[in-house]
Amino acid sequence: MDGIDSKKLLDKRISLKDAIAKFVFNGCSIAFSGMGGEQVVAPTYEIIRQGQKDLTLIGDSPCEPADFLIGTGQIKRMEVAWAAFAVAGVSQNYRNAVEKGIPHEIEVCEFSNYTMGLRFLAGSLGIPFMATKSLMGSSLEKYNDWIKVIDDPYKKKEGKIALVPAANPDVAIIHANQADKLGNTQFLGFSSNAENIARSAKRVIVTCEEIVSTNTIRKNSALTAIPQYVVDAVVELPYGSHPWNMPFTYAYDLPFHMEMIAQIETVDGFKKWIDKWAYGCKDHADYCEKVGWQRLHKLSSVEKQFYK
Amino acid sequence: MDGIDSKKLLDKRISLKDAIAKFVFNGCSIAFSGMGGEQVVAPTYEIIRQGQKDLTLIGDSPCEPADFLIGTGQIKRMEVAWAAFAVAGVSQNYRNAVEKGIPHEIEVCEFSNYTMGLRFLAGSLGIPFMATKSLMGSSLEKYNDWIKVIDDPYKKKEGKIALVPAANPDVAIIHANQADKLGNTQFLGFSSNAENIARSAKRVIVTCEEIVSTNTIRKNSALTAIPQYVVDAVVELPYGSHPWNMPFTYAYDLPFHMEMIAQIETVDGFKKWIDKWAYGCKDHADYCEKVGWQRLHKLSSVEKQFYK
Amino acid sequence: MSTDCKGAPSTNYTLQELLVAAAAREIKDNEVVFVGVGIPCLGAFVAKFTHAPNVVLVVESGCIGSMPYRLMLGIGDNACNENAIAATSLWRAFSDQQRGYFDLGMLGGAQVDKYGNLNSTAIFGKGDYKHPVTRLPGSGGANDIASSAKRTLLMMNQQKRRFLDKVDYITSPGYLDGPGAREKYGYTGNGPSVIISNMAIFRFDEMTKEAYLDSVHPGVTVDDVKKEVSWDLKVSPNVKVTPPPTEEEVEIIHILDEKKIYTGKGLKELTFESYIGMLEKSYTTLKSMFPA
Amino acid sequence: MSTDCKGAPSTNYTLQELLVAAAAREIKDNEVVFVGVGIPCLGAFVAKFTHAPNVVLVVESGCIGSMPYRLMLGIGDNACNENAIAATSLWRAFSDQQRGYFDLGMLGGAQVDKYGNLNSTAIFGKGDYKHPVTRLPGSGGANDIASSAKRTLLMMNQQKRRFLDKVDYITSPGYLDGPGAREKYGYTGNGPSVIISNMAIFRFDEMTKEAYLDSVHPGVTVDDVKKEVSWDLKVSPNVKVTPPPTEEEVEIIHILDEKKIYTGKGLKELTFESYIGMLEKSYTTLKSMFPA
Repeated sequence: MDGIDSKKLLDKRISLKDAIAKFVFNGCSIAFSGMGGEQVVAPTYEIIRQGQKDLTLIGDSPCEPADFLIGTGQIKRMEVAWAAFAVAGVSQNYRNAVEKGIPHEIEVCEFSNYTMGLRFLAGSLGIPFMATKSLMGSSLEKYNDWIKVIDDPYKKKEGKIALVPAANPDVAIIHANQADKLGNTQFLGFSSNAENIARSAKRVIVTCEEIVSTNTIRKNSALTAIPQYVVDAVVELPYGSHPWNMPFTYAYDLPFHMEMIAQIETVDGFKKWIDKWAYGCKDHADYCEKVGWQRLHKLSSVEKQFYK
Repeated sequence: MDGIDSKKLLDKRISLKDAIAKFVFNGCSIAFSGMGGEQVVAPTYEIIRQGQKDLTLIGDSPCEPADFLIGTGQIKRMEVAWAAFAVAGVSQNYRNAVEKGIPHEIEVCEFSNYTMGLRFLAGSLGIPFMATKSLMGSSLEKYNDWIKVIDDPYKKKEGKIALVPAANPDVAIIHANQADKLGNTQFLGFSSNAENIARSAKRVIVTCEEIVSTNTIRKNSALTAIPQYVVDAVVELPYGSHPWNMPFTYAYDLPFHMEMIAQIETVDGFKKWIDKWAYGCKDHADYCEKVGWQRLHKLSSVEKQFYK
Repeated sequence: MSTDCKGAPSTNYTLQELLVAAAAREIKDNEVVFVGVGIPCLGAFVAKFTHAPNVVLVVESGCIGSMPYRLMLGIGDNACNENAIAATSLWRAFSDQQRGYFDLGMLGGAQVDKYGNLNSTAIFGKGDYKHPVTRLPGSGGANDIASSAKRTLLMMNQQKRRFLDKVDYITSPGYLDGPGAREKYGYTGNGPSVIISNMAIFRFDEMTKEAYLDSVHPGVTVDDVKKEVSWDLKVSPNVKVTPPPTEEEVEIIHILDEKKIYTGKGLKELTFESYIGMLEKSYTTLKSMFPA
Repeated sequence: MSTDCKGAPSTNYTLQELLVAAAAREIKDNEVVFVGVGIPCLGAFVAKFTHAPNVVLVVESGCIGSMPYRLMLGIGDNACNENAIAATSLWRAFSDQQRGYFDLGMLGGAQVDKYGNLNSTAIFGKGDYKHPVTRLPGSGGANDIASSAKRTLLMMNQQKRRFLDKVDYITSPGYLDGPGAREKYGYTGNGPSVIISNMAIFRFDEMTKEAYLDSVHPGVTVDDVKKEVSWDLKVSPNVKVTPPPTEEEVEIIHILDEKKIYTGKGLKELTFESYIGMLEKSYTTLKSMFPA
């Protein structure tokens, strides 16, 4: 990292390409926000274009970031709770890697969604662990040394509690509805674990549907999930979650997703998909062009009817 | 507690008198929300009227709830970080109790604002403790057995971390801007520790400036700090924080507070104050009448200019 | 143990619709229910439109009290935000569950055992955890729901290789190895209360914590079920036939899942145009059904 | 170590105004500052209106980036919400501090020692912790700020009985018993950087961690200060005179604290009418000073 503290910049706007080049490096640990919706898709394509290797993916339930970066061979290790595409289907690349070592074996360290959330919460608090009543007695505890079951020091009689360690990824990428150039970041709906994923990371890239004025932020201060002092870079990235949904902004493109899943079921099909949508697009605008602006616009307009 | 689960009621509206009578009992532990502003004042007067005894006060920085209930002899034990009246002055009743045993000695178990916040957070998570980097090496740790300093189980080399135990008060009283009859509770500004104080408690009384429709709640779902399933009773209590401020609703009545502090500096003066404002008012409406509705209205109208 | 179904039984329903209705009937009014996607989620909405109007639905992404004008297509779908009472965080929703506020959670898996332990992580086959024959998605929130929801509803495909004496991997704890095991860990929740399969409904014996056959779906026999269970299945002395969905329930299912995304093969047949049409229609229809 | 003060020095200022300006100069632009109430808080706002327009002020009640059109009368005053960048919770604000995001915290106390440890809990006198001669309010957030803000500013009354070799009770850790002590506990913050008293400014020696005299306020001698310190005070070889506030700083202080609530005896003289008048006037004046 260079000498300037990027968290103190008064204008953090930067291109997606530059943000990924600056903060995502070979061998880094990386976390992505999103829970189904609000998925960090466009930055995943950019990481594929740039080809950073040996990544440790730390996440709750990553979809494209897990499946794609496993498929391209960029992931070495995953600390996650789940990897698939929800209603659209399973993660064939995850299956290939674990079942057959294709394209190569990956280390898997498993938690649950909540306890990954607690790992990010602990990271965001600057403390080494968090206690939980989950995990105990299950096979997650059995197969994962990072889950420690201890005697509750405050209980007079026997009492057990599980501990999970803080997560502190080298870099987090957060996709949000809006942010200002200082990095103050707002979600218009749920935020899944985003506010803690950001704070747990050393470096934070916020991508957002729209860059807004700081005055807009101040007018809705209850919506600010991530304050400026957490953030290193801000990228305006409309439709950055496509084909996933973005609350209050555009609907889920389920038909697109179904087409994608059908195609990436085979190793060859996945290669073709990545050739077309990652390498075949010079940037996210090019991706949008290829999806079709009219289609994207339709997803926005159908979404807006729900808030009439 | 009776057999009906009050958290499941579809209409939790009740008078302040009935709420205090139902949920605050002799010997109970009790927590109040507020941090300077949003102070739980009117319910404190009602507890004085009803006279519940041997209370354990669990809080961060309680003002009237600590000072008054110590002065009336209703508090047996306090687990707090601070007790005073901020810019308005010190807590003479707290001083009297600790320095001279007037009206009687109280047990004091001290934490800091953050670590009380963490105790409520742990309580709200249903876990027995929370780790922190505060407290270690200070006299708080030295004089408080509930603060445990342990070896960090995740650190290979030497590493210390402090633990604080969860707080789980028998009852919490939360004063908020608005709530619906189901108990969905919203703050229009900061919420200090309210969302966790509520969740940490067995029973929760929400008092609010205004009861609103559930539709109003749904329209601003980001503002909901406490969902209905946490709450047992809802009391509409306009000016419930007076003389303290309520964000977006009324300004701090600092002159009233200065007059109060001057009077309650002596044991006799405190008795007179309580005679007039607690015993001398049959309820909170009576208190408002005595303060003067015109004065209260002025505090509201001057506040509103700030949001023009 | 399930809610009585009032209203005329449907004479024209599918198995999927029966499953939705069966899930719906596990929900009591005013309960707080942690919903996932698919059939059980559909069941929760059917409950909300029939006998449980005050049910509070919570999803993992952090929305509480959602009341969407469309089918929820995921736990992070925009639908989750719609008319929600609170839009908050994943960690907070799960924390509220761990604190004990959630009455019912809904789970599925690839394997279940007689104690209601679920596996959604890996089918070992001739391999092991690190080299399984089939790698599944993993816990997601399932372990947490199984640990902390007051009770859980399990939805399963009825196959001998899925109803096992012992699952390969316990993703989501049921009663673990039997009576007293959950208590040892001090879980917030009490464990599974029902398994709904495509052939039958199972409940758990209070003493032995073992799943027993409580009802068979219309047209299925007790022996049919026993053939698809690996352990020596206990059968209720008064085993019932699962009541079919009512006409009202079927009608609501048709409205909610117009394109049969969860209750048929609709997902595979979806075009962009038919999908947008579905969203547009759903808004109009559902808005008129929910009270303002 | 403090910011240079540009602009013409005032020739007509009070001691309180000098203290406000001294506090203001400890703040650099773009820093995140955890503010309390009183003189240091006023200092933070003076900094914002002069050399540090991009400073982010955070208060304990949970407001980040407040930009109020009035004097902040407490850490939970409505003023804190005004124009805030984020309205959140106490525990979150402090967590962000513990995570290492806050550059400066501001503290006061009844006793300080040479290692910058502060006591705001109890003066033992002939008694002890449980039976002190004077019970003080307690830590509030002070222990947390002292542990975790990157550096802290301490504001004290200069009296021999308050500047001690050892405080009765360490509410807020400074350098504890000297070099290496903070490191042992792995605090997030680096400890106190300055003590501003009504007579002088002290800084801390990087090697010994002991407070030394860095500057005396105009009209005060080094000996005057030494008389009001209990330990053998080290004095900087080039001890300075604290620069007076500039005319601009004094003017801003007059606007912000028009009724001299923090910088005079205004608190005791306040009437309801004069107080409301103060709020009304402040709104108009400050709104015009802050850029929209």
